[in-house]
Amino acid sequence: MRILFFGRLRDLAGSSEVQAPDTFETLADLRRWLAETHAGLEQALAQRGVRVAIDKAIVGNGDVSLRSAKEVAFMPPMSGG
Amino acid sequence: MRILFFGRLRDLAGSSEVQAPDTFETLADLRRWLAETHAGLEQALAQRGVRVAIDKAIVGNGDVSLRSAKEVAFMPPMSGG
Amino acid sequence: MRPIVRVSETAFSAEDELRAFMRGRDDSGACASFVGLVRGGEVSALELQHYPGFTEAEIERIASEIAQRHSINGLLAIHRAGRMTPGETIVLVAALSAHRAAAFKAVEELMDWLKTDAPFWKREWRDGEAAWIEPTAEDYKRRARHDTETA
Amino acid sequence: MRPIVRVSETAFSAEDELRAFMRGRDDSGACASFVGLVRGGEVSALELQHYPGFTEAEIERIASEIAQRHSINGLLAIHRAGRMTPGETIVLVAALSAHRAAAFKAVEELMDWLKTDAPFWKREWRDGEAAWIEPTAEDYKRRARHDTETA
Repeated sequence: MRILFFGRLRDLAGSSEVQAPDTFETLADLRRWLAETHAGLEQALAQRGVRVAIDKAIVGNGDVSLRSAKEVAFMPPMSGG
Repeated sequence: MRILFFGRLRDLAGSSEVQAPDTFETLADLRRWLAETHAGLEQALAQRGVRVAIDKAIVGNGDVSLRSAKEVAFMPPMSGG
Repeated sequence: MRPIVRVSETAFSAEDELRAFMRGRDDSGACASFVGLVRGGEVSALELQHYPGFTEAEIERIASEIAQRHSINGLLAIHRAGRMTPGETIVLVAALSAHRAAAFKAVEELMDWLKTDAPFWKREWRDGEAAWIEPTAEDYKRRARHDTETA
Repeated sequence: MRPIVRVSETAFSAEDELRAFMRGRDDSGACASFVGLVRGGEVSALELQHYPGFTEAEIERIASEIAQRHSINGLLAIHRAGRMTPGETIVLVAALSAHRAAAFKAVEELMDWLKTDAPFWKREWRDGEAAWIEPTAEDYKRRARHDTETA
């Protein structure tokens, strides 16, 4: 599964995209894995205003299934153009 | 002195420009001369909304001196662009 | 800032004019513009008469007022005269400013004035018949809303 | 009417795009447009990140709503991404309509949305220091005024 980062999160992750195992059941599982593999990203991902899109569709605040997800994007507040 | 016509007045005058004698003292004199030389123009020139410019400056409703005037323009209501 | 004003008896390219107008203007982040085209349909042709010298001076006078009112860094108005057919460009207005709201306002106000009060005399051909046109009631209403000074 | 939306990683010519957009469109007498340029001064460069596929889809969704609301016959939005320096074009928005008021409204509303809520992440360089940018309070106020639906 592709994990994408934008803006400040990209700087913290150290890259625009990482490859994650396809075995995570839920978004919470993925967050735990990211916290382990990318120091400093855990807090930033939990900040107010960070939105998540699964396969290019924005998802809500609660935990969400990642079954059959191919792409998860973490987006800090959008700045506009 | 050059006399210029625009829009509907140009059609009625039969041309965009006529040459008038330089001897008229006032606008009223010019209007009388135009009425004699251009049948059908007298009424049209007196219609509401027709404005007059002397040497490219709009003049009021009353009679006006034509001394040293080089160009008199008769303008029907402007249509905009 | 002196507005750039031109009345053109021949066709002009709105895009070429816009390119020249914006070149090197990185003092202004915003360029709003408007292009008017002769619409197709019932009207087969239109003719605009202008009063050379007088028409340009009147447009420049109003454009200067508008530019000052809205802190505009550059204001361009090119208007066609003569006979035009559908698809031809009648008018281009463009405004440069630091802020887009000001640029939009300037273009809209100058367009409203041009469409109702600019010294042009317009004739349209429909079904081979020519008729002189006067401003519409809607045009006057828009003008009143902007409270634009007029000649 | 489906809006034309593009995010370009490289420089584009607003005038060439506008020319192509207006060609043959004598169904619409009015074309309002806006060009945003990178301003010179304190900012030496800016970078816009976008999310390919997602960003275009979001712009197209909002553009479609706006086009429908204002009876727009054609709506164009081209936005730069990547690194830009002063004088470069960031954005072009253009709207074709039978009436100029509708065309102006559509361009203004789409610009307001693009400047505040479009999925871009912006970084500016001042004095060699880069900083991420968020929307200004003024941007949010303008948006509220138009009552534009947002994502």
